[in-house]
Amino acid sequence: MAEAQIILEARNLSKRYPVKKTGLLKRPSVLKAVDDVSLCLREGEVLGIVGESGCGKSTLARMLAWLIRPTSGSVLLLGEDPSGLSDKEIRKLRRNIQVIFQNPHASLDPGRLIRESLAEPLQIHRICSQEEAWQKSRDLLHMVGMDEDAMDKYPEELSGGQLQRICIARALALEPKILICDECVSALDVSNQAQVLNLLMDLRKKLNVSMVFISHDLRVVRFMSTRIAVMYLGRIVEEAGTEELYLNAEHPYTRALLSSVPAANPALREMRFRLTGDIPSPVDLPPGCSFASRCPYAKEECRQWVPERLTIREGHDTLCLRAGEINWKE
Amino acid sequence: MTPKRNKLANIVRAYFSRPLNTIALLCFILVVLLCVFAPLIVPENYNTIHVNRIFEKPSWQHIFGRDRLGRDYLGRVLFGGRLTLKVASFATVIGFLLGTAAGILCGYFGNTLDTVVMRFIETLEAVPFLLLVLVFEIMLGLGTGNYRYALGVAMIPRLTHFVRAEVMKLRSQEYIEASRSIGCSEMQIIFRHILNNIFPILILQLLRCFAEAVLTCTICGYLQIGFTPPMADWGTLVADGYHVLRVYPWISLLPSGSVILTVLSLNLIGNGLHDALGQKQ
Amino acid sequence: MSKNTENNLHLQVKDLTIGFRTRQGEAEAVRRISFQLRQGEILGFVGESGSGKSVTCKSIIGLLPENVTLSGDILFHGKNLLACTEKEMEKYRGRHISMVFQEPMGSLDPSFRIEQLLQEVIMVHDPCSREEARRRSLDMLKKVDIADPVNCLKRYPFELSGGMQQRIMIAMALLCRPEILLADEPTTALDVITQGQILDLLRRLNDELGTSVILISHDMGIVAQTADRVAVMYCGQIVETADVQDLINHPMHPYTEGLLASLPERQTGGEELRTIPGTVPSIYNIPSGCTFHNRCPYARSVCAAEAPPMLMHDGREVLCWRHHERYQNG
Amino acid sequence: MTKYILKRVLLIIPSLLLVVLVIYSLLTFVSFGKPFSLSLYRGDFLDKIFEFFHVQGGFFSRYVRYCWNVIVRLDFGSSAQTGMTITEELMPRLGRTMLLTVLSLITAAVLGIPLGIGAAMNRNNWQDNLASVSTLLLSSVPSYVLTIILVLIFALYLGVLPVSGIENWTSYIMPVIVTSMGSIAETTQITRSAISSVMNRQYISASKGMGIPSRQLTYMHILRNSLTPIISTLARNAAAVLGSSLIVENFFTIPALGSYLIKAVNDRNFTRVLGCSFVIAAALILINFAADLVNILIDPKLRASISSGKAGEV
Repeated sequence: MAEAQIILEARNLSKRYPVKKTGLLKRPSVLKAVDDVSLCLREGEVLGIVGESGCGKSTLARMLAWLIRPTSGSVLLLGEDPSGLSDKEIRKLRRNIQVIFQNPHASLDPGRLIRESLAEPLQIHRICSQEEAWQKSRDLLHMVGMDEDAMDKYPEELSGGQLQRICIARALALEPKILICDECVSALDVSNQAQVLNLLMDLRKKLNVSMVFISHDLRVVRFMSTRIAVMYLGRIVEEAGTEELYLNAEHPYTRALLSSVPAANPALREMRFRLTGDIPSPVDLPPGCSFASRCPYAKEECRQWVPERLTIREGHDTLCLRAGEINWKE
Repeated sequence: MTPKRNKLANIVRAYFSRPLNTIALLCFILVVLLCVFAPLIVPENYNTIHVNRIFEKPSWQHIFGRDRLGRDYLGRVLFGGRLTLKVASFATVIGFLLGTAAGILCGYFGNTLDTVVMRFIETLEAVPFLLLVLVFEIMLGLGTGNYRYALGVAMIPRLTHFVRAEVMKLRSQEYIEASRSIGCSEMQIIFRHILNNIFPILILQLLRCFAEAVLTCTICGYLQIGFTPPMADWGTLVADGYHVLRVYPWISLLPSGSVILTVLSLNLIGNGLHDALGQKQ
Repeated sequence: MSKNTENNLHLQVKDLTIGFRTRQGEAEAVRRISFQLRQGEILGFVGESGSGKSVTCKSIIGLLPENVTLSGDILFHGKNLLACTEKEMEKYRGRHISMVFQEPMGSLDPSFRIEQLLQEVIMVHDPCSREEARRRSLDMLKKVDIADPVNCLKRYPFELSGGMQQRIMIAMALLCRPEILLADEPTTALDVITQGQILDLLRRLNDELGTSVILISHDMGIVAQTADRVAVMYCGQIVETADVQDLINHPMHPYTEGLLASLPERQTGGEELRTIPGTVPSIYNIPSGCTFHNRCPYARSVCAAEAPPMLMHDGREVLCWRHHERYQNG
Repeated sequence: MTKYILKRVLLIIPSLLLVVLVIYSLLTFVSFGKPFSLSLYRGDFLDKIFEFFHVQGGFFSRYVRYCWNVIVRLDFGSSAQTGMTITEELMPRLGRTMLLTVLSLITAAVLGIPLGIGAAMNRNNWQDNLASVSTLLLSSVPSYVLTIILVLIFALYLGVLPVSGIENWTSYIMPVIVTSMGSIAETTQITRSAISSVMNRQYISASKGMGIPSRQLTYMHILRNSLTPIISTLARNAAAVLGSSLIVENFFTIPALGSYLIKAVNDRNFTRVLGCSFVIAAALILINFAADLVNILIDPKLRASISSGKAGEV
């Protein structure tokens, strides 16, 4: 099928936070939350981003949604570069990209009724009158499988699963082209999680919304995404199609992630190897590959050279100097 | 769980669930009404002096009796209350508005603005309240209670710290970021989401500051700084009675009683509201 | 296969009921549950939030708040713990039963150094000289794979990572070789890789020290991968207990079936997850009869009318009418 | 660590100068521009600088001269009436005010903390209710009414304590009681909330789970951890206690900074007002600095964050 059109592209995105060090002389060291990340999201695709907490995936998500201005690099939404625009124009364009957050109980204003929260996006952008807004809210509730009596309730009266559905409904109020889900099922129980995931799947098909799905749980990311990018300490260390990544991952970190996912049935547990030690502090990263300190396959050059992005197979990039030459059996 | 119609009705119902709170509120309203309608209640003009009837005991015509110049004491106490409440409420309004505005600006926008305003607030805190009153008194002359401005300014640091902490707590909540992702501007977020969520707590703080203001205002009255006789608020009346304490104790005790009554009822209302809010959150 | 002989049971819980007195009135978080913990066995408790698994665990070690009413009995080597006074319980805690919590960051007292914390536990249970205590602490820290134990002793808890603090909690809990270790969601707040390391550590310590473990988690994968036997809890009741392999391969209770089916790892991309309809009922209005009947695909009239008795069948227990007839006459 | 303390010490000077600048400009503005009688020494190192910049007696140069004299030579100028230099007048009075403040702080701590601990330990029994009732009452009764009640009882009827003045130590008893009343209520409240917030922290139930007996748990863990918030709030409360002692002095006519300031303002002697405000502001800032210092010494987390450079907002 023809190559789908790229609707969201990130070019060499990075975000640095200065951290004060003792002593006035020493140059303040820098926390590289996101370090030179390039991604692209095609129409109708779901890009999964997986990584441990603190690897910068939430910062990346907020930069993709223009909630934070990047230190360097740019984000193109439908070919539009926001850096040139004023805040007002950015808010206008924000209709096309919406974010769903992790904690449903905290994503809705506790002081307002559900109907007010749902109608707010329509009022902000003055899309329709008050009555139409109430009617639209009711349709949105039906679309996410909830009945109308939730309209006149406060967030504290509903369960986590129901609240997350309302957040999804609110995000869809402006008919966005891109939906960014930042750990949106991590705070839910297993049954709620399954219901919300199914809802996202069929909304994707019905409304042809492309998504960026971010989570620390590889099982959920695998279920939702068509392509997966693995992040470690602010860098994308590997990116590939879902099955491609699962079957022959190239980067040792991805392998470690895959093998430490708790799987109910033993079949999935065979490629088992464990890392030692903890994540190094992200403030002043060691030279060379940031994963070298924990990687069982690290060689001398891994500690000197910073690895470059390398395309091993079509659509499969990795950031490892020894890509392709490690045999995983030993 | 009973469906709650709206938050405000909830708080009010929770507040009046305890009889103590209702009594406190009624007490406060009674005091305010008495002071406001003092001219109607008082039998004669409180300033007319009756040299021959000084220190008359409280009797039926003159419930509070007469003071050292034979003036009707009920009138003096009520008009004293009027002055105290007027000055205290004026000061609370100034302090409250400035303090809240500074708190919201610092709490929400953070870093540069935050450090500058907080440094200024800290220097303000270093100036003792007494000095503030005296400086304002010199500046605006001894007029009718000019120390109300001092009272208001002295209240700002405490309020700013409180509001700043609350706003910073709210600012980190996800629904603020969610509304920003919908396209709300910073001002819209502040008015739609931050203000209406901290509103109940602000009212609570307003009550606490008002109680504090009444107390401090009577202290200035007692020390006779801030205004000149014959104007007298509750504090001054208590000071007048100090010299004749042993013989006519009621001259001091009656105004003190009214101060305690007012401040106690305000504090009780505050505690009641605090519990009512507690249950809701 | 159950790990060892019947006779040496560490813990026998019979008809345990835990009720809470709250503003909204009386509510039973746990209703007449019974289970056994054999010597050296890892018993997994799995269930969604609100199912009462964590409250059960706290009742064993007596850490429940005042507004709680307890009935039934918890026999530890024949001694009923519920009948113990606070003084007697203090001797059991840390000496025979100890507990590890979910939030590693909040479980260690921030005003003391690690050495002081470990030493305090030793001095409370079997006082010895400071050198002896230090030697035992160091030995225990090595056992829980802490890289540089000597340096770690001098540090304050807030200077350590989540994974490190959880290891120290485990070390502290096992210092006096207790018979039972209660682990309440020990890895939920940790990253995937650290989580794998901690679960391996628990298994290794269980083999090495013979401490039997009660592992509580909402994640079926974790329990399936680590536990020997699993008890599934729903709405304050144990609905099914079985060896882990039997439970995974052919679950008997519909709720267990639903839980396993809605795990994202089961489906590859594309089709929907089988979900359990409805939401977990709150303990203030528990459905009549079998508490799962309103969400159960196999529900029959008897299920709504009457609560099913617990059915024992070759080492497995299940609380469901469906199996009653088949095994009753079969 | 010492770098941080040094930095804070250096910070005191500018904030002190800023406070005095505020007061100085207010006073000059108040006297409608005409420079009030500031009899200051001339002909010293500063004059050479002024000549160099050929600065005349403008507003700012007089302010700089005043500060220079005060900080370098501790000379607050001399007041016209008594001829004594203000410094001699101020120092004994500063001593009395500080004595009153310190005594009140100690009383507040000694009485407030145990009351707070008792209230927090056994929730809603008599101690808890006593604490909340007393807090409510103490914060509703103005200090001068307390004075009257104490004077009525101890001075008039029992005749035990002197009504005013500072002949001997007994005359300090009543002022200390009145000043510390307000902060006793606050200390109890702070202690109670600090302890109860520590009590339901997770590491307390974790330690209990390790078998640590309740007595040891209370003293080693609960009190140790609630000490930091209690002391830091108490220290921050010190500035308020100084403020109230300035006021209470006048109730008992103790010749200290408070009454001195009021008298100086009434007879419009601005040199005294400026000198007095300078001393009070210095005292307040030093107390706040001491409070921060105490705060840092007790709390290991704060100490660590400062030594590692992330000097968070104290």
